[in-house]
Amino acid sequence: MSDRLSPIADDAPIVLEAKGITKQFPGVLANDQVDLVLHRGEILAMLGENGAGKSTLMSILSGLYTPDAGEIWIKGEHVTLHSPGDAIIRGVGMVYQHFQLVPVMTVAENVILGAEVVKAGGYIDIREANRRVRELSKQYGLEIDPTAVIEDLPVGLQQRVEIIKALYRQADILILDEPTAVLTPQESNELFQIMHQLTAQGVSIIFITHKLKEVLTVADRIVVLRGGKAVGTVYPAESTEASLAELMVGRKVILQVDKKRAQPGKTVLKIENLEVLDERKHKVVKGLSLDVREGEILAVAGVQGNGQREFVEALTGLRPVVGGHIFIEDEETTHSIPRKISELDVAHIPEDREKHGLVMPYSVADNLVLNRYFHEPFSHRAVLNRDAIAENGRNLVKEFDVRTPSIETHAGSLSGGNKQKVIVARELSRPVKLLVANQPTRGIDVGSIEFIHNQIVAQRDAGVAVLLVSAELDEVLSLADRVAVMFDGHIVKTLPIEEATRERVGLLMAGSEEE
Amino acid sequence: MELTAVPRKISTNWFIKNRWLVLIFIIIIGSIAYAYAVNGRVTTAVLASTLRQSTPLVLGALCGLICERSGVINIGIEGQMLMGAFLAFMANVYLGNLWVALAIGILAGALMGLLLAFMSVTLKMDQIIGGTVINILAIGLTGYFYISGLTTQGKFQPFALGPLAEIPLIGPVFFKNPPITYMAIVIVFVLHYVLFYTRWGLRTRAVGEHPSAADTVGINVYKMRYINVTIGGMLAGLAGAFLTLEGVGTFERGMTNGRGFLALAIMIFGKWTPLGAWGAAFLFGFTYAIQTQLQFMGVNLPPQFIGSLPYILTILVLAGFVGRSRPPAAEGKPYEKEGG
Amino acid sequence: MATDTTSNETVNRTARYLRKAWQGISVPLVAVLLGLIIGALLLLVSGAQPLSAYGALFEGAFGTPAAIQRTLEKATPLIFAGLAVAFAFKAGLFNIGAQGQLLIGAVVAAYVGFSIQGLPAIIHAPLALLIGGLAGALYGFIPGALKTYTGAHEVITTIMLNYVAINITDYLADGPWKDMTPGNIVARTPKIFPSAVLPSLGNIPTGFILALLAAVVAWWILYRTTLGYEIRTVGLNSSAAQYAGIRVAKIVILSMMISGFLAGMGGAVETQGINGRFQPGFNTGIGFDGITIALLGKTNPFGVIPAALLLGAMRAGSSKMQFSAGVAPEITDVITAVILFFVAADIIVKTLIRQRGTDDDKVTLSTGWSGH
Amino acid sequence: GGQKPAAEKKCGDEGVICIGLVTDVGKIDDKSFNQSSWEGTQQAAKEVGALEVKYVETTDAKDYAANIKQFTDQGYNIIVTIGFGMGEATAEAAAANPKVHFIGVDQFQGEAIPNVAGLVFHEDQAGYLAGVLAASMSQSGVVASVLGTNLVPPVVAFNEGYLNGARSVNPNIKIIDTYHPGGLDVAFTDPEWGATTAQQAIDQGADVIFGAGGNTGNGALIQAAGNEGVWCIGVDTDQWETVPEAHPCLISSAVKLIPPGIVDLVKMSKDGKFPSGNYFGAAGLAPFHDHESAIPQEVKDLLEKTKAGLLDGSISTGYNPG
Ligand SMILES: Nc1ncnc2c1ncn2[C@@H]1O[C@H](COP(=O)(O)OP(=O)(O)OP(=O)(O)O)[C@@H](O)[C@H]1O
Ligand SMILES: Nc1ncnc2c1ncn2[C@@H]1O[C@H](COP(=O)(O)OP(=O)(O)OP(=O)(O)O)[C@@H](O)[C@H]1O
Ligand SMILES: [Mg+2]
Ligand SMILES: [Mg+2]
Repeated sequence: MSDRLSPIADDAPIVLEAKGITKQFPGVLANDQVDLVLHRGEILAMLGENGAGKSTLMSILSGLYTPDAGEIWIKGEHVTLHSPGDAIIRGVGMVYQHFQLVPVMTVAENVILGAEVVKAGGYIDIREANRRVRELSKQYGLEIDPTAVIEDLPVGLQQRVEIIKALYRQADILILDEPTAVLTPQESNELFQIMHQLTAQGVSIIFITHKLKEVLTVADRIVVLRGGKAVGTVYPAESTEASLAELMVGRKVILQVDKKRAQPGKTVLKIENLEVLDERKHKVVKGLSLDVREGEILAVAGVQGNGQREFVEALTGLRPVVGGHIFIEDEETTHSIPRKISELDVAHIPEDREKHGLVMPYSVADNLVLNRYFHEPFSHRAVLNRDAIAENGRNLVKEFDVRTPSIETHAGSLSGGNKQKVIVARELSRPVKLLVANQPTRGIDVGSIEFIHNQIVAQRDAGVAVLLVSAELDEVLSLADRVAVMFDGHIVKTLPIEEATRERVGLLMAGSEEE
Repeated sequence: MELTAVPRKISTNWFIKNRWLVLIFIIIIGSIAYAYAVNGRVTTAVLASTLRQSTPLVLGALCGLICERSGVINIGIEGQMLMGAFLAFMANVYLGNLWVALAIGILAGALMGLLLAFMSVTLKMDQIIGGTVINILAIGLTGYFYISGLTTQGKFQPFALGPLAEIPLIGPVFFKNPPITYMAIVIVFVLHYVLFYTRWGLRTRAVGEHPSAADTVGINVYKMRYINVTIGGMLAGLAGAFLTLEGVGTFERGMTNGRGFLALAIMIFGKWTPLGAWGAAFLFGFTYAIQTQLQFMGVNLPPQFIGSLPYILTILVLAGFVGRSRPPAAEGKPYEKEGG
Repeated sequence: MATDTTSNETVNRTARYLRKAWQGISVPLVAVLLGLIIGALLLLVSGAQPLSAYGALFEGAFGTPAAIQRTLEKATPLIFAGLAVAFAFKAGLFNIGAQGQLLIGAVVAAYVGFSIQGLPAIIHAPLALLIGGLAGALYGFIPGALKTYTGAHEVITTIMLNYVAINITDYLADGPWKDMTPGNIVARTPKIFPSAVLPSLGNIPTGFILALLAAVVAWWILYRTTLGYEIRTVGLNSSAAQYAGIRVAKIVILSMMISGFLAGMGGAVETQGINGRFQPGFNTGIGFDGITIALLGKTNPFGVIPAALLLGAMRAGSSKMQFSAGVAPEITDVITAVILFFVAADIIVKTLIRQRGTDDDKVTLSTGWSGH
Repeated sequence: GGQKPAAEKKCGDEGVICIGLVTDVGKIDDKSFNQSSWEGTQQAAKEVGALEVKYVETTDAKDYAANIKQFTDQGYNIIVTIGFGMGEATAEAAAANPKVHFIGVDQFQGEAIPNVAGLVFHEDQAGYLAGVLAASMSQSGVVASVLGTNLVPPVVAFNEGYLNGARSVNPNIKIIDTYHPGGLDVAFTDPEWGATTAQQAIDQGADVIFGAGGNTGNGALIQAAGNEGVWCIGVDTDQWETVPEAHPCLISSAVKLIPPGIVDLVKMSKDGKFPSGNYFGAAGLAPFHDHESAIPQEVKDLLEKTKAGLLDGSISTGYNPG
């Protein structure tokens, strides 16, 4: 996509410069003497493991955190940022990793929040605000309905709102923290186009991601953080995915999943004409049928918002089914409660790890028995066995390499990657017939992804039927034995992996008819 | 790719979504009209009583509402009301001016609001505890320092609002009242307007729903919470002042008698909106008035049965028609500006 | 890594344990001290003698065996009410209705106590207790069920049900269950039979022992059983609970019922151990005190006990304080509020005593309100 | 509260009189029966030269016995306990302390206990007179009563008397009577309810309000005072003294004279003539004060006649307890 093979932007004037930024959190030196330079019209990519300090650095540049040491220069001026407001007036706009949008408010309300244009008495003319949002979205090609309520929007559109928010404030330095983590390939591509369009208009962009491919295609320059330190600046032209991964993690990373041919056995999961409603009682799963056999990975690929979430929730008993049938082995589980399904040896890695996957105030050990606490040896006649729970915790933490100070640590204080490992450890450490994994590596660094992918493949090889749901085409293509493409609430096509080319799956995901 | 979300057409869907409320509303209006036709005097008396009894409740509910909209749970309404009532009374005794006393009652509420803000925003104390501290403190302080035998020159008296007061039924009920009752009605509408149509309201709601989102666009979360909680305290103080300066004219230990907690229930009942709270408070005041009226009519039931009516009715309405309501998402959680 | 000798490790562990224990009690101790100091200032301002007031307060609470007994008697229902509120908090429910559940328990225990004659004490007293508790549980079932099936917020329904409970019990005590002893005009139930009375063991009321037991059982259920794990999971993250296969609706109802059971037991103990009958106005305010106590005890069942003892002691000693020092009992409310403030605002206390603490024991009831 | 001992003697010594008072749940300054009992006790103490006179306020009904014990432990020999609710605790304390004299205000004695005198009143008679006065003064033919809870027998007695007294003057009179619907703990401390209920009655034509229920009733009186052409009648004590805000409407109060009753009983105790069983104190109407001239002479005459009739038994109030 990028045709800039040389660091042309280096000649452009410097719009932002950080010198010796240091930030200490209790027990962690999140940023350690970090220097950073951003040129006008440049796309600067930041890479680093989970917990390397990327978000911290960006939060400092956007005024949310105050650094312990270091200087920030914006457009030649030495500045002290006390609040995001200070950064905003200097043209720094940030799109946070966790979107900072008020879910119950409309797009326009979110855009103008904090920068409202008011009439007498503080009255907000919301029509005028809607008009300005429409104007902006036209100007930058960021199509959006200003009157839509945020919580009704897919994440891709929510992100758009974040960008419009920054543009509305006339930001010319845009910081995007893992913008593509929640986007589909199509959405990502649209975002990159937008980014190029913006840089063409003089905007400078810092862009954080864990996806090395993206870095190589869109960045003008790449800065790598490790353990809070800036460990190198490289250019796409002189880098490969492997070299970047090594720079990040500090060791060689095998990016390609290494797996043998599948040996599928008997059918474990069979779904016929499934129909499910969403929160607003709209039918979003419309006659979905598929089956998964033991010893194979069936990947459901699809643009987010085509009913995948509701489908998985229905499959695991979290959401009522309004039509069709689900069979797990010979048992019909269409209307079963989650406990029943889980007891049929169905493991579930949920999409939303904060909401479903973990009880944040619980210790790591307690979280590791979340759906098995009622079994021997974790409890006996309804009385918990603390020792067994602790031992299980110690074992799994070691086996799955969960980076935690102790098994008594609250899950909430783990980094994202480690949270995910806790869930994976829990789900894979019990007898499993069917593994349902929904977006298992979202937001996770390459090192951890490697680990989780290997685990999933190992399960398959042990004869487990794996249903992988992912919006990540790379993940789908490298893990799947068969690819089922989901569009508009049903499976439009199931392809053996040999026939699933990137282009073909991409087209199917976008809803184009074959044959 | 689908670009447009399904927009929410609030205007048209509103009636369908709230069909039960609408139905109840229609039934109530119809019944009132019928009752007025049958016995105008009693109907007027009952509705006037309804408004009177709803006044401290709605003010208390608005206090809770403005606090919670900015993300701070206030279960100390009862205590704030009590302090407002007490200090307004004392001011009335020693200064002999109702308006000054009113100001002091509001000020007392403001101070109690400030205390809650200090506890929940600055100290990041659990907000339920903060409110409980206020409740106990108010009972203790007012009980300890109340001197009996104090008398005042009197209380606010009703005045008619010109020709408006001549309208049958509505006139005597709404336009012939003492000042705090008028103030309460005005405040309901002002607060509704402010909350949903102004910059202040937008920011307040943002702070209550998603404080870090507000913070990242340069809104000072702490300041917003401090101000809103203090204003909430003022409203509670006003509710207390209503009791001593308008409702009764004198103070009595513990005279709020749980109205602060009822206000909390009314706030939830009204789904955290001023108009909703007003409706809920009105419903409540109405059941109180009806309960008295039933006794007036010599209905031969133990007063305990009639006395349970408002509460059972509330539960029924809530369970049957109103259902789930969604509180501001961030309420109850102290906002920690991480790493700040 | 662990090259220390075993004895060294034991010493270390003991030291660590002691440090932890000190961390646990230092904040409440200092909070009580600060409460008393601020109370003393108020007393001075109002022209009273703090030392003699506190002396009398202490004497009235602990000065004689009888005083201690009264303190324990006061603390007993407070422990039950505190446990009831704390237990519900653990499930993410704010039970303001302990008062109503307690009243129902009290009146029903009285009914069992006065209406059944001829049972041996070993059966009659526990039976009355149990049925009183169950009545409370049933009364707790209502808001629990309303919440799960209709979404009616428990804060509203429990407040309303408190009022209804007052009316129900008043009606029963002045109507069908009224004491018809000739000459009695008072609204109250008959005296319960001696077989239903909970005796005192020396100066220790049986009810108090039951309360301690209830605290242990509540703690054990919460932290040592699968049910407790389910309850806490629902309280902390009901989506995760659902994901883990826990039936959230069942847990919500059950938690409210256990909470109601504890409150009902509190009422029954009052009836059987202290009042000997149900009489309107005799159980006032205990349920609301339960909220204070649950919060003072940081919603931990074991924390509830010292909190209830503190309040019970102040209640027991305040009449002595008024008698000997002429100080109105309301001052103890002010002191309670200040103590609660400092216990919750432990930052202040920790700064005062230069303790670096973890945030672990900070009271947060974040799910106590919005619930599920 | 209380007075310091003057001499070296102390309570419990021979010939020393110490009087203690235990309030019902509520405060000593309740402008109602706790307060007037305390006033009577202080007066009695002065008259008999008591060494000490003190009170303890009850905050929790379960403390009745403990509060009484404060006094018996200190050797107090006369103890005044207030309210029917304390009857049982008083009887028990009396049995345990046979030498101590107990005066139980409002405590009807079903069976006489040697060292307990129940100071009781014919509230129904006072209420009856109030009813006669109300019906006589009413122009509209509608009168009302705003009452504490029906759980408290004296309140019911006042009201029943009031109803029948009013009907005796005008059989067709419309009487609006309302008890506070809350529990005992709020029924007497809810002036706001009293006020709004009074207003609701006034809006329906009531022009005489009988407020009988502690502070709840006081709220009704003050509310009535704000309405032109509405009279009000207080209760228990002469509320002209205790609720000045009600002066514009307060034509009288249905009083039970607690202070003289206590003084009498204390004196009898001193003289060794302490009665047991029920001792009826005087009950009737308080003076008209500033409204003397507003009351027509025939009404005054009627009241006198009624009073005489009640005394000699020729008029029955129609109140039938139990
Ligand atoms: N608010 C905080 N309080 C304490 N420690 C923090 C806080 N925020 C971050 N940290 C620490 O700082 C380190 C850097 O965190 P940061 O969020 O910057 O990582 P990151 O590079 O953005 O990781 P990821 O790729 O997972 O987003 C983390 O390891 C964490 O321990
Ligand atoms: N309040 C906090 N106290 C201590 N550490 C914190 C706190 N908040 C965040 N952290 C730390 O900050 C780091 C980054 O947090 P963040 O929420 O950004 O997770 P993440 O690693 O970026 O995961 P993801 O991107 O999947 O959300 C984590 O390592 C976490 O330990
Ligand atoms: Mg990050
Ligand atoms: Mg991350």
